[in-house]
Amino acid sequence: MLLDWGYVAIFALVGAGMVSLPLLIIWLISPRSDYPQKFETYESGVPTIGQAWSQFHVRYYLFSLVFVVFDVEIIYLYPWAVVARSLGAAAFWEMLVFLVILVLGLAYAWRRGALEWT
Amino acid sequence: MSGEAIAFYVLAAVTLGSGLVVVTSKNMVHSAAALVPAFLGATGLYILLNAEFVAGIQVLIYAGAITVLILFAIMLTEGGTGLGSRQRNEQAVVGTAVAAAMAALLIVVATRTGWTAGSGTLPPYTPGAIGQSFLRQNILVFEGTSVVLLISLMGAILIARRED
Amino acid sequence: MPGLTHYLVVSALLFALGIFAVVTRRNAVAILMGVELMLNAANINLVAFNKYVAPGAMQGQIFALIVITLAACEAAVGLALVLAAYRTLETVYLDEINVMKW
Amino acid sequence: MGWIWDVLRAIVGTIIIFSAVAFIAVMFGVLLERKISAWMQSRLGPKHVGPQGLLQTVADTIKLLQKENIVPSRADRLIFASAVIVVPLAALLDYVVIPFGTTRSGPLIFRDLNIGVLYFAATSSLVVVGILMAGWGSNNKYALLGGMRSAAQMVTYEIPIGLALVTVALMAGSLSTVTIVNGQARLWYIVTQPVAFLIFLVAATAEVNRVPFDLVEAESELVAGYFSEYSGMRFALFQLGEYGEMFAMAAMAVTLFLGGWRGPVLPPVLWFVIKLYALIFVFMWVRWTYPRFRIDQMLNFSWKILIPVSVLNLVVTAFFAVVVHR
Repeated sequence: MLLDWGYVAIFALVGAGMVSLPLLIIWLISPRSDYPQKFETYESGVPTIGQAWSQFHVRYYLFSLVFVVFDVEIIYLYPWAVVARSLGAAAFWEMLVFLVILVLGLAYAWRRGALEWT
Repeated sequence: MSGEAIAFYVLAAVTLGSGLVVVTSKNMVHSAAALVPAFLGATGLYILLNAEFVAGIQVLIYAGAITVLILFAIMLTEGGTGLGSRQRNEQAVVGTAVAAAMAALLIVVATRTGWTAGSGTLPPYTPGAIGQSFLRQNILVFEGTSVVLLISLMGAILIARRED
Repeated sequence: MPGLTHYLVVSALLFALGIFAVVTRRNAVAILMGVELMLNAANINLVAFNKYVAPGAMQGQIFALIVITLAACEAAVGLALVLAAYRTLETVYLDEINVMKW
Repeated sequence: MGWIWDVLRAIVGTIIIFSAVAFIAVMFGVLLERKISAWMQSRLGPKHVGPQGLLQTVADTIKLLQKENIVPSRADRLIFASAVIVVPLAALLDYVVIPFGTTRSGPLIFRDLNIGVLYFAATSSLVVVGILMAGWGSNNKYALLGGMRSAAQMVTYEIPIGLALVTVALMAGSLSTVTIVNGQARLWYIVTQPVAFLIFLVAATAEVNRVPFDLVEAESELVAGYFSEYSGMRFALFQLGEYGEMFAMAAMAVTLFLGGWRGPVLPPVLWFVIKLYALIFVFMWVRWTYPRFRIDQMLNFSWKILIPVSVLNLVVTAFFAVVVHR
């Protein structure tokens, strides 16, 4: 099993190298100009006002919040899916209870308007 | 040195090094971005400990979901970097002392205790074994987590929503 | 070959880093990041004990999964609190949040 | 000295997969996209470089290599530079678990991981972090808005993808992709799981930010979304990430629902490629058929239709697979 992940580690390392290779090439061969306007932030040709790093609306947070909870619910479904068929009907009912509670959460978020992009 | 030992030291260095960036960087977004290699390093350690299912979950939840949540929260407050304000309070000395004392204590405990090596072997296929365990012995825990998730979802929506 | 103690030492150092962030940071989000590091340290311990002390049972890994679940819940609720506090008090710096009621 | 052999095999495998993705999937994919869109609009498309314009993207890549290396002066250099590595790398990591075919000595796959499907979900979730980093690091209003929207969209559509993966894992009783393909020896899962297949395809389209879910890089409002500030080779690397992710999603759909490399007469690898390009054609067809969603429609569609339907589909599947059939 460790051998599998050794392969994956080499894949990631060699892959990072191969992705950086074009960056190294452009660092070596690309022309350089000394023309400050070129390094301005692109804003349709208008001079940039202020930083882009400004405050965002809370709705982004609400969506990612519901996402995190559902993502966590799904991680419990993976081990269940692997063994469910060998365990039989009990596994189905256990999962049904779990999923019903999950759907309750979705219904609550829906009713409270956390899923509206207002 | 065996391959496993090299992997261990590299992963430990990655985890602790990025952890150091997380706690010391003045730029909040750099801190949050450094969380990703810290979590991935810990993932590697789980794999060395033959817990590949936990490792997969670690990447999916920590690196893929919690980091996004934290990045969103940073961008929703103060609009990003936090470079404009002081990030450290006056307790730097105390903090270092407390952290060092805690580390020393834990390391002493970890090295002095004679851990008894258990018998038995790890099951080769962890997702299956975890599923068995969840649906047989730990069924209450399994259903309990869904209730915990439901309550935290409701609570978080209640708190985060604009009152209007 | 790294043994149990090696993993415990790494986890202890990671835990100490987390404590350092919690004690010295002013920003509530940064403190939450410190807490995440501490939970990760706990998870490394749990999985290491699973392998070296009780390899027959899966309890360590099960518990690590539950810690990850609770960490996600904690992050969701904690950050929601930070956002709520930011909305009413207009700060995320904990030493400036000094009212119990507004 | 057995380990040197393993390391060499891994390195060679990586180089083959990366080059194949870069040349066959991305370069040829971009050309195909331009040719197909031209065909659908009764145009000719690229025609002058090479026979029938076949070398157009090669020429484009060479051009991009010579471009000036521009980092905006207001950008956060570190984050700006690392995002460009994170996005394509996370997309390419998906290919570890995709079985391309089979030979006499076993399936043709980089590594058949025990947690294959979960690994796929985990690596593709890393793309989101890279996109947020790109949007934030550019310090450009269009890029940041595009990055935030992109992240909101991608995380939303990760849930239906996860549920579809769980449904297939339940059918096969395993998370390993090779076992899943072997489970389709008699019947492809698209026959028993048409709903899950549709959900996966729709969610995959959204996950790779393609039309009709391309509002994060809506040219008319957001310039180019999160990679507005990236030019030259960096832009090409984002294209690599985007097309790489699209081909990975299509390849995963083939593996999960269309029987992977299975098929009569023709060699397995050829079958895999035929199915893969059929799905890619569907992606491109959809692009020229549907208008763009609004962001609220896009999010509603996932939360209020796709996710309830996929939960229901999972329950029905589980009932038949676990209770009725055993």
